[in-house]
Amino acid sequence: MKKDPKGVLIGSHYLSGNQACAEGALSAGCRLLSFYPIMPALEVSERFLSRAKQVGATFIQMEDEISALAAVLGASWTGKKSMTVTSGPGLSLMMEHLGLGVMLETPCVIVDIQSVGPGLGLPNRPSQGDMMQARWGSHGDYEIIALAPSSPQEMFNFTIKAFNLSERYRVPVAVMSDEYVAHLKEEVVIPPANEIEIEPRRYYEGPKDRYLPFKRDEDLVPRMVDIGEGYKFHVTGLTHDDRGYPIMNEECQEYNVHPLVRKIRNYVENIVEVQETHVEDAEVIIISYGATSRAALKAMEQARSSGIKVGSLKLATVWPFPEKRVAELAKKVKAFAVPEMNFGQIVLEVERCSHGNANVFFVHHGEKGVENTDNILSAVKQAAQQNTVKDGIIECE
Amino acid sequence: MSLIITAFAQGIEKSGIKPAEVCVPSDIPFEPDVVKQLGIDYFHTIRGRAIVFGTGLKLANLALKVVPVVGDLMTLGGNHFVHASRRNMELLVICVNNFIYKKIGGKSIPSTSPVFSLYSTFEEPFNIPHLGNSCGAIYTARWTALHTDEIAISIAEALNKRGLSVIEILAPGPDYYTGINNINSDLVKFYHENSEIKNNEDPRNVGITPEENIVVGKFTDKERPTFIDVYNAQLSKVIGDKFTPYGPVQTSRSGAGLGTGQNESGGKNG
Amino acid sequence: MKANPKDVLTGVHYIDGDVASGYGILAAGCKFVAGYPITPSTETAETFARVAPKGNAMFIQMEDELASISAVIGASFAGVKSMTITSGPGYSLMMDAIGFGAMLESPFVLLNIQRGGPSTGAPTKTGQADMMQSRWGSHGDYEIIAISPDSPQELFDYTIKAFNLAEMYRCPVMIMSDECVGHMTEKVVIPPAEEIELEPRRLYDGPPSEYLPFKPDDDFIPKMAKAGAGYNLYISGHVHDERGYPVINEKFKSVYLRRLVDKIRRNKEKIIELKEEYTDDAEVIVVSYGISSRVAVRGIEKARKKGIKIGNLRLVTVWPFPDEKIINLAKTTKAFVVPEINHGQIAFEVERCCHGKANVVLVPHSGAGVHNPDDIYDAIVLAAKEKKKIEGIVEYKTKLEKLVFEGDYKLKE
Amino acid sequence: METLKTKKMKEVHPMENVLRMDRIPHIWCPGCGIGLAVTAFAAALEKAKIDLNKVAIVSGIGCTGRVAGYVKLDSFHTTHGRAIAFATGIKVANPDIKVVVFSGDGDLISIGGNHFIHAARRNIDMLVICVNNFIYAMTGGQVAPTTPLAVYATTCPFGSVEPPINIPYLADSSGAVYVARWTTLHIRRLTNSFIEALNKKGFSVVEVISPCPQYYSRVNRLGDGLDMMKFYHDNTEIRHGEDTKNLDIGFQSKIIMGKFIDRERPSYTERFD
Repeated sequence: MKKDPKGVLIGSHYLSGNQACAEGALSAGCRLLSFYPIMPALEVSERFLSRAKQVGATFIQMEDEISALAAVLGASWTGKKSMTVTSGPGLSLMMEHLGLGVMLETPCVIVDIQSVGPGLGLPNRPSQGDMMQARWGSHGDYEIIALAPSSPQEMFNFTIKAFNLSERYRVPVAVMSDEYVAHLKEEVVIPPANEIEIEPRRYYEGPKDRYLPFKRDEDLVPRMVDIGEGYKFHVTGLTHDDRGYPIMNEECQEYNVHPLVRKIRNYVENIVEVQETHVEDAEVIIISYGATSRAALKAMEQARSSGIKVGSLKLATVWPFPEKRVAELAKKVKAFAVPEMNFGQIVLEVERCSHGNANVFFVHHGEKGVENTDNILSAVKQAAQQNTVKDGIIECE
Repeated sequence: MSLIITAFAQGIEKSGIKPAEVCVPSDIPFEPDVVKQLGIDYFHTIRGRAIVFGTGLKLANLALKVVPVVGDLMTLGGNHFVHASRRNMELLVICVNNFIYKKIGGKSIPSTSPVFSLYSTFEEPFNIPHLGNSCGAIYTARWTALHTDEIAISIAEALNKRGLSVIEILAPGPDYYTGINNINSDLVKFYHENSEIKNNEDPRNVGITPEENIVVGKFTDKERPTFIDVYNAQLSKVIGDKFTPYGPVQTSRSGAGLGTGQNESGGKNG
Repeated sequence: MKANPKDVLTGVHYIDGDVASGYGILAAGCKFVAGYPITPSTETAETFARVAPKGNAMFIQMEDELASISAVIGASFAGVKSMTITSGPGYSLMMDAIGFGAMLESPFVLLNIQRGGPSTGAPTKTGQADMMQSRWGSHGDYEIIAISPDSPQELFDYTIKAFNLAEMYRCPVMIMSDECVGHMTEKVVIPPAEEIELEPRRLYDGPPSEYLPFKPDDDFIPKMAKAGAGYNLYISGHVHDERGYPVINEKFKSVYLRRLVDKIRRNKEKIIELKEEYTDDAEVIVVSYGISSRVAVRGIEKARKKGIKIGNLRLVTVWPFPDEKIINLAKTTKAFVVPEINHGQIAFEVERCCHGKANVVLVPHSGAGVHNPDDIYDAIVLAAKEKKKIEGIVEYKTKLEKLVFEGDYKLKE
Repeated sequence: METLKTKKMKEVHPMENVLRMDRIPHIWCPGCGIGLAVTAFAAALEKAKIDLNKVAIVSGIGCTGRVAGYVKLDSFHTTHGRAIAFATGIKVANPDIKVVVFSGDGDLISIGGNHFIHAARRNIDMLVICVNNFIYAMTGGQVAPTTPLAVYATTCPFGSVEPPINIPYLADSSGAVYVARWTTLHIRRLTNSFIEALNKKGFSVVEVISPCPQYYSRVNRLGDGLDMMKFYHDNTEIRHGEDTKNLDIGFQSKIIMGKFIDRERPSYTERFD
């Protein structure tokens, strides 16, 4: 798709995470937002709507989240970068079409502003309870990419990154933010358009009658065309071959579904982005993502000043999970401390990847406020004294 | 207490039905004390599913009077409304149509009329009585929140009808967190002053447009066999005497009675 | 409490899994089933629709899956046992309401006859790729119970068990079967009613004025009351306190939400059911569930003939996951072989619980068919030969994968 | 005796440029009406004088859901009931595309009902072709929202107990600008309806009454496809402009056909600019 710098609002602004997300989308060239209003994700759509006219973007408020994502998928095939924004309950309704997006290998971005669940939960309280859902929520086997921003600036950057990844790997990408970051107001610096990397759509060039919608390149990613260009292509949610025609047998299932997993798993190293601080000499490493890493980094400094060698591993990409890195670090450190605003999700992944080489402490975070470090500190202290590796996750209150 | 709740209470009283038998699944939050005062059972369901939740309640125990009070009627729940009307489920659907949807920051919902919406919306509103009527609802009415007496009467009437009734109440802007009790009084006055009562008007003429007055009143009041009527008739026709009609159970408090009309099948020792 | 003779079709039947499950629903005293047609689970709904009048039960085909499950939760609060039946795509649609059901602690059963995914996938073929979804599919933190039967007989037995678990722990219980078992026709023995033990609902029987809908007993599980029985219930899908009222205070998580996960995690030992053979001194252990465990048997027997000390651990209850069991076995065995019809879901759980003490070999399968037993056998041999510890999961390359991706294979329609 | 020399001509299917010949033969049973509906649609595409490159077709799930796979346009076979939502996305993102939704009654009216009424209300510019065979055929004959009372289906083994829905009335009351109904017997009129609707701006609905010999006619002892055609011949009546509330279809009752609604309303994309 053509570069369209109209959306870039150059300069330094004082924005909430939600607004920054909308700006990020517009800067990334997103020109269609399809959504259903839900707390606490409203400001994203509000910002997008207020800027839509001048940027030349379209939006539609659908009747529910199911159709919101369906419309995004349809729109994406016209060549418009498209996204939807929601919160827990909406994400649950989107699960079927997340699967369709994976199967049609449709680039699109889903922004999830997590609030406390399950059910109606608490729409105005932050949480990180949808992390596993982002990975496993739809039926069938697939891999997905999920990013976790921890500040308005990152909301801006990661939204752009999300669009780039989804175009690069042709997979729906989830931006897993939370109510705290979404409503946090901070300075956001928006660089000029020419400093923003935009991943172009992988278009097919070649004779129209030769186009195969699911013929894969070397890196297992097929190429796209737009609706209305005369390619007369067919795509289906059924198990299909290169032509996009359904074939219902074991071989085709393998041929179709295995690459969906492989096209991500084979390139985990290219996709994952982690931010490390003081890991070289650390005996305890705090693994965190999203809002919790704000407290995690503070806790690290405090612990260091009180003489405990603590490092931090901040996950920018949560899915695919940085298995290798965690496994390496596990051999070097005594323990990991994993603060999360849920009852233990990513910590299970950490336990899996540490292969019994390090203790894994779970910190139930957020009770005393998102920026509060008490629980993390006490966990870190406990972890530093623990010299033998225990079985399973050690929960500390 | 808010106008609607008052009217609701009066309606139940007029209808002569025990409040204890009234179940209200709703996607609008009620204050606990309101529920206590009404003496009903209240379920705060997920958005848009109040009607189907109610369908489950009703079919599992036909003795219940199920009254879904819905804000999201035509958005997520639109399809459920259509099909419940078609089946003629014994439900009284009260649609609190709050035009500007404060709950979600003033965005347009399907029943939002362009003039009233904060954001200019490119969408015309649903004509709820017409849609309900066309799908087979047996009782449709529309009032503004200030027509408390009329609402009460409508509720009393509808509660004693057998089938799906829908009462649309124009009550601008209940706020999500303070729930159903907080109504934008100026706007509702405005509606009230610009409304005219036309009972038995053909529902297809009662669409809400910026130009004309809001038509309120009782539009449909007909009889149709309910889902259960047809079910029992059909099955006894086909199966014959061996078929025991699917009937109501006494709402016994201690008798566990897991099962409909089949108390012996349930855990007495529950 | 015993089953009601009117509901039990006692005798020896030759039926497929879907039908067996339909009979199981009736025998369990379930009085309300809402469903929506979806291959390959429809036969269960059809069966129940046929037999429902016998037990004065109601089957209704709703307009979609969202409606079905919401109605089921409603019925469960009206005091009857209720369930819904679906497959992959419908299951995804139900996710919102499943979390809602967990939040309301409403007892109900959900039968998922898994098919080839993702999306529409291969509707008429088998799969086991919804396992993680059943645990993590809805937003927020919650715990559910998932059972995975491997034969029509088990589909009957465990449908009943599922209802018992649901009533006991007041949470959604998933029967995660698959197309193969669902459409497999075998002998199914239905015992007389007096041999079928049913769990009665935990009903509150005190003065209505003192009833607190979410006040837990010692085992973390609150008692229920029926709607319309004068309890003046206030049930909210928001985070709520013992009265059911919405709470927004600092304790909301640690106190009220915590119990939703704790009531399962702390009762784990009572819930989990496993089938083991020769695991104590095994050098390799096959961990499997559902149809894969039927297929695995052949690979296992072949390996045993070859003199490999091989154990067999079958997960009947998949969720909650038997962490302790795997942790302990990992200390005595060399490797686990995990055949499943997906590209690694339960295998990750096994890896997690191994803590690097044993290797984990995954025998994957994309679905629309079952494993070739020789793949499982080869994987076992490979695992038995391996001397050193390997970090992470070893993905075994199946014959199917080689066939499709190596050499110039042409897909046949 | 000398033999006549005839030049071998290449066989060309008349519909070749609008159908995916490499997908033929199709999956539909003998006597099924969907094929006829597709033929009518294909003919309409050719006669409608529209740029076929700019037409996209979206289907849901079910027998009719497979149509997208046989029509040589940009075609999408999506999830159950969400065809209209998917199509809405296409239309809103690129108003130059003419979107056709070709699906069944269960898909569009049961699970997809909400999207149906909302797209009609918004007046999204698309043509919705709803093939109504009174049953869920793909999954083996379950009751549909269009199934007439007392009709036997696998999920109502004692006869259907739900009154069927009146699709034109629903479309009308939710704001569709063009509503017509024909049976698969009336191909010429059906084709003309398609052409009209393709050139109409706004949400147009064409209901196509179609036989399902396998799961509807057989189960309810109505004979095969041909018998249904005979029935359509004897028991249909054309009443253009008939009030949509009189269009209920009972079991083997008279079927009223024709163009019922043809009005103007600003479409969503028009209002948007």
